[in-house]
Amino acid sequence: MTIAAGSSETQTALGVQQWMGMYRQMLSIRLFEEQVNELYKRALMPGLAHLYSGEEAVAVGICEALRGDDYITSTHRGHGHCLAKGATPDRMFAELLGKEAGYCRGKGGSMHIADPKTGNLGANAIVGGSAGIATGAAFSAKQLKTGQVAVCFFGEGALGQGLFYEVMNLAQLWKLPVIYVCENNLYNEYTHYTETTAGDILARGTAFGLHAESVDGQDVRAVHATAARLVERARRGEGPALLMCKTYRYTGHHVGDISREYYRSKQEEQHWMGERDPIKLFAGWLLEQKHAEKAQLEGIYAEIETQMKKAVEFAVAAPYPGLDQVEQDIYA
Amino acid sequence: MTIAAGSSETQTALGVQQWMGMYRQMLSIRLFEEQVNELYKRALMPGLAHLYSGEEAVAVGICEALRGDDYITSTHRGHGHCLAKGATPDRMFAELLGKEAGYCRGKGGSMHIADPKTGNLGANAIVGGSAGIATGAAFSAKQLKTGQVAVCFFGEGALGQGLFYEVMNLAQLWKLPVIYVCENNLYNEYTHYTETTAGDILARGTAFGLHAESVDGQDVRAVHATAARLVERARRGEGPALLMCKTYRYTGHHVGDISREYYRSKQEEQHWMGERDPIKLFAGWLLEQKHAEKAQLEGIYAEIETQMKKAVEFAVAAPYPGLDQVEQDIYA
Amino acid sequence: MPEAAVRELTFAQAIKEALAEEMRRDPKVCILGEDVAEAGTPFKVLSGLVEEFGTERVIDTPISEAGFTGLAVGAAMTGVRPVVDIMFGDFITLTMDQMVNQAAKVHYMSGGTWKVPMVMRTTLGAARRSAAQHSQSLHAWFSHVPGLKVVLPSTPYDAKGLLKTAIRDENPVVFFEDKMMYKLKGPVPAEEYTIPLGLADVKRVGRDITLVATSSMVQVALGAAKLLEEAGISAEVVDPRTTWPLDEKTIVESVKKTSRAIVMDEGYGRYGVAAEIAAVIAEGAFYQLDGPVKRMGAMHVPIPFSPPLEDATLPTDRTVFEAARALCSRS
Amino acid sequence: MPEAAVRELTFAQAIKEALAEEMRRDPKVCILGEDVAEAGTPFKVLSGLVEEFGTERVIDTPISEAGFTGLAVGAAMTGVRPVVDIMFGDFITLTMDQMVNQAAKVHYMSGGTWKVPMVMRTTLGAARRSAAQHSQSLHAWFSHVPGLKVVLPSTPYDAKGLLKTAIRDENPVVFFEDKMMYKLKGPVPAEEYTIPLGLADVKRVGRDITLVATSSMVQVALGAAKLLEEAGISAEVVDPRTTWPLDEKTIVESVKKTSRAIVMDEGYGRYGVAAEIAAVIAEGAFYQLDGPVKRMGAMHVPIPFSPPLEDATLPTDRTVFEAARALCSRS
Ligand SMILES: Cc1ncc(C[n+]2csc(CCOP(=O)(O)OP(=O)(O)O)c2C)c(N)n1
Ligand SMILES: Cc1ncc(C[n+]2csc(CCOP(=O)(O)OP(=O)(O)O)c2C)c(N)n1
Ligand SMILES: [Mg+2]
Ligand SMILES: [Mg+2]
Repeated sequence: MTIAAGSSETQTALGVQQWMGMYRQMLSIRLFEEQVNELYKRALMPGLAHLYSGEEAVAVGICEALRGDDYITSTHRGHGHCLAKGATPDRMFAELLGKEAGYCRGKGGSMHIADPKTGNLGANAIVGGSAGIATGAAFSAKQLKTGQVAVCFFGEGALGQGLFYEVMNLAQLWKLPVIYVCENNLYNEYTHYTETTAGDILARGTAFGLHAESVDGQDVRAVHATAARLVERARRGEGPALLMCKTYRYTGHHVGDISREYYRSKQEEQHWMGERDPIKLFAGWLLEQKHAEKAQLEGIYAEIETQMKKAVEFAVAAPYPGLDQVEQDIYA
Repeated sequence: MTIAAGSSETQTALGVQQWMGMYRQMLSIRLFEEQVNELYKRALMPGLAHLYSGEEAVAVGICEALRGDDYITSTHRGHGHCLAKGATPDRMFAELLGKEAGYCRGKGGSMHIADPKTGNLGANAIVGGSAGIATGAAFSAKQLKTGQVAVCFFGEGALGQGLFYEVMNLAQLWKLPVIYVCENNLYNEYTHYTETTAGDILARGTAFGLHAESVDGQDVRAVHATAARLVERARRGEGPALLMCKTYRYTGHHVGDISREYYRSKQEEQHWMGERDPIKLFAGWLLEQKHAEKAQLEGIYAEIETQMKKAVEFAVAAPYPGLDQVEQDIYA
Repeated sequence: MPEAAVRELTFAQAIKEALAEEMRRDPKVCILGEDVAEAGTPFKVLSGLVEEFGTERVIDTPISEAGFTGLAVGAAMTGVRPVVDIMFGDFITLTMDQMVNQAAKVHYMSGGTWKVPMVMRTTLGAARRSAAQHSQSLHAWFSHVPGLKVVLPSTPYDAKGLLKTAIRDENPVVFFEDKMMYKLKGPVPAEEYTIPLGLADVKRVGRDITLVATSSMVQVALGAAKLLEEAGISAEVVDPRTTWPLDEKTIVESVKKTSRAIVMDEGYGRYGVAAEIAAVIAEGAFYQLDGPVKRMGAMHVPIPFSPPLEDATLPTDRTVFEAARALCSRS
Repeated sequence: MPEAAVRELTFAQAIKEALAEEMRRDPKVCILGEDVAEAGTPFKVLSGLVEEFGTERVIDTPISEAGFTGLAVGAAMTGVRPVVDIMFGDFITLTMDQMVNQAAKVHYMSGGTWKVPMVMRTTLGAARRSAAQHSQSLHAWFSHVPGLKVVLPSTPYDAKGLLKTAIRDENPVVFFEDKMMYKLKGPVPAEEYTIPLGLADVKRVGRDITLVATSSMVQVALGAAKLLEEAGISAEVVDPRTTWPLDEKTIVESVKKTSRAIVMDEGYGRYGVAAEIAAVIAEGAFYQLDGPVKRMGAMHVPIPFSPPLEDATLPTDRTVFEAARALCSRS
């Protein structure tokens, strides 16, 4: 097996079908986000959204290493995690538009997609806010002996939140099956993470006794192999881990963040998009390995594009919840 | 110079007068706390108090390395810090009894002694609650270029508070002159710290880029030498440090915690009191070095004992604040 | 309170019994907090539970209020029923994000798909000479937040029945215990019972004035009622027991009958629980009120340490008696 | 608002101007917060300040609300005058311990020896389609806490004058800005002025009903007043401007004159600011009130994302108009 440039990780040997599934997932996320941007530009989307484009290998590589009943928590930049864990685009779009057919009946929106059926404990609009929830899901897994694992996705900005250190300590003390996945895309909103993050990120995990490592977040095979190892380790009761994925967001902090040159250069963006695109890199490998033909990949693209457009149409046409919904679901 | 057992630290060479001053301070703290316990037993003290006995070398060793205008923040177990930074026993006792003559006019009590004149930003009854305040004082020192340093005293239990990690990060990013002094006395209330603290304490500082080291907290000369080095480093603008002092509290978590055998053994207590008493160790060294004679030390003891009794009498006799004080000082 | 009850328990024992019974009934119930296991909390409320249920279900935590509260939210979502112990109510400050932005909103934001069946037990009340950071009664904050329920028991009987209900509730419930009340004794039947959330209890029937009192203030109200009795004034004491859900009907009906009201609550004097209840009464019994609703409770000051000052911040039987008598003689 | 004012500024510009003026006046004033420097905050309120004052005084922080708020408390005690920026009011949850157990109590607990002259600027208000964790108006919590002052400006003029006063105040002041109001324009004189904290402003004089409205609700109240005018009802609009100190006198005097009142506030409907003000009115104007005080504001629900649902949680000119008309016709 060829090792992708920039990754020293031993790759997992998966079947072609699984590789192709991952490819589809990554592409789905990318095309989903493109539609979100369109909806924003067409002024059809209420509020803002934080696109995951560029980071697809992280969500897909990790979620592919999880069981259906394993848990995830997600972030404000959460569409990718939700899709990778099994959400369907139509109900996602419906949620983004505030429609009754959405995952949260329209009450959550872009930053709060949640779905018990796919183990999605919810995206969270409080930076770092879900670290406790993910740790608690791992606590349940241990307490109820279900063998489940929980993954907490978070941006490197969440390293600023004290809660994160409190729960890493708890997770390590109690050997909870939780993986803290840091998506280091270099920016906290409009500020480079080096201006907000002293010391060493991995050391912030090892200081609490966690197993910690980093991986090239643009290489889905490396992400997957590392995640698979950490997830199995956690499942065996060997405790939590911190995994830092080095990645990049292609577009603005949110869809409205168009002029970015005051905080990052066009060259930097072009470098990542041109040289480090996770989908292109993976496609290249698939072709090279003869797991797929070019035409086949093109077919997949067209297929997903159509699917996304249909999903958008569904969501646009779907009705809003009735006004009686305002006072429903406050209490269970 | 002889090195005290258990310490590998190069000792600072101080004059006899300074050594004797430190000895007096340590003894003052010990005898102060004994009076506090008496007041409790005589049912003269409102509420509870957390005694510092056993930990004197930490407060004295550190504060001796500070300038008068340097800042400290203290904890629920704060009498030692306040005295070492220059508080006088009479006004301390008055505060503990809720009297108008106290440092806080009786409004603060044992856990809130504060005094601008000695740079004491206040003891704090929220575990870890003063980490932000100490860091902020260091921020002012840097911002206003005063050359001051801030010391944040805290028990190892405060390592559980996320705030601590947030401010270490800030302090390191901005190279603030603050020393975080962890008084590791092995217990968070009634729970051994190893049950609450995963990983490695010093690594929790170095992960954020702080200089971190530990010292024998029963050896006042070692504490002082280390503190002097870290304080000067901070004053030079080289940034914050984490200093862990290994120490022990002789009595209960508070004066009412009498039966302790369910969480720690009598032998353990006896070991520390017998073999590791900071005052005895220091006295032994003073005698050995011929800095003092036995009779002289006995004289000091008698003198301080008298002073403490007088201070208690002053406080007991002092009047309570008038009831109009209830609504004073809410706003400046 | 049932007439037949003979067994007496302290408030602390009632709490512990509720926990023990619920933990026996449902193996998913567990307790998390600082020094809850061998120490049984500093107030000794939980002593003995770890012996029966083990350290896997009575779990000592680090001093990480935000962390273990957040953990409890996630645990509650995924099948465990955690009861979190926050030693002093003053420390809820550290849990506000997890309770308010997470626990309270998860069910709503997820369109009703996830639930957070957790209980936070914590304390309120001054008068322990513990000063401003260990004496607050901050239940107004949680009462303000839709998605949370807030319980304020005032007797051992209520404490047990309400805590059992809280543990069985499918929502995050915050349960405030008055630290000064732990030793208070009262009848608690040996038989199983629960008390629904949202049902006020008329602790004393009266004609001339309604004293609406929560938690620590209930005993003060009852004391004042006795003094009033001697002065020929018949006071009704209504204990809402839960600030959310709030049993407005019982409160308003009482005031419609008596036409005068004092609302007593130990939270800070302004923008607190007493304001809401006073507003509810002023609106609901507008045409029956003979005089303005009076609010009494803690003064609007940080709690001072000094005993005479601290005592001055709280209403007493006597000050309430006098306020009530003045109200009754006015009209 | 002075008649002579001709210059118009937006609410955001007024805030920035207040900060710039105070930073010029006093070199100890500095700003701390997430993305406050080059980005000028996501709302662009601070754009340009870093260019004038440099990164030593306009300081980007990590995403550590508790940490930099705590740091500000200590900095304020020791000679700096920090203005802390909490991007969304929903995140004050993370700062409660530092604000309530520390900032609010330092002066009192230290017997008046230490002071905490800091300002926290943050936001409130829904209607931005930002869902339950980015839409709350949590000012009631801080209003409940003695030791804090709470400011709720509703016009560019008030924003500037009150912020300047807040920065000069020797106490911790929390300053809530309505996110939806940043683009609102209004007259702001070029000359230096300040507005004292604790002085309500009668935004419109009327005879028949008093609308007490805070922050975002002031514009709604003024809109309703216009509709009422057309219906022959003269509404007075009173804006308390600060919930603490609270100008009870102006509020109560107005209601004594009009004998009817609606209190409007965007916080959650129960146990909020409106309850306190309603209770103050019901007590202070008891003998003049013709009908019960009505409370209007955000519904007592988490803020839903879906636009029609979110809109339904808030009062509008029309719903207030109707409530007011009903009140006025009743008696
Ligand atoms: C507690 C909190 N503080 C601030 C914000 C505002 N905010 C939203 S996203 C963001 C930056 C997050 O950066 P990072 O965690 O790296 O995630 P990324 O956007 O890069 O994926 C900030 C500051 C928030 N949502 N929550
Ligand atoms: C935030 C907070 N949580 C809990 C407490 C209750 N409490 C007071 S002291 C203490 C233990 C502190 O242990 P440590 O920090 O090691 O200090 P030590 O008492 O050993 O000096 C606890 C849990 C508190 N005061 N503040
Ligand atoms: Mg980022
Ligand atoms: Mg300790």
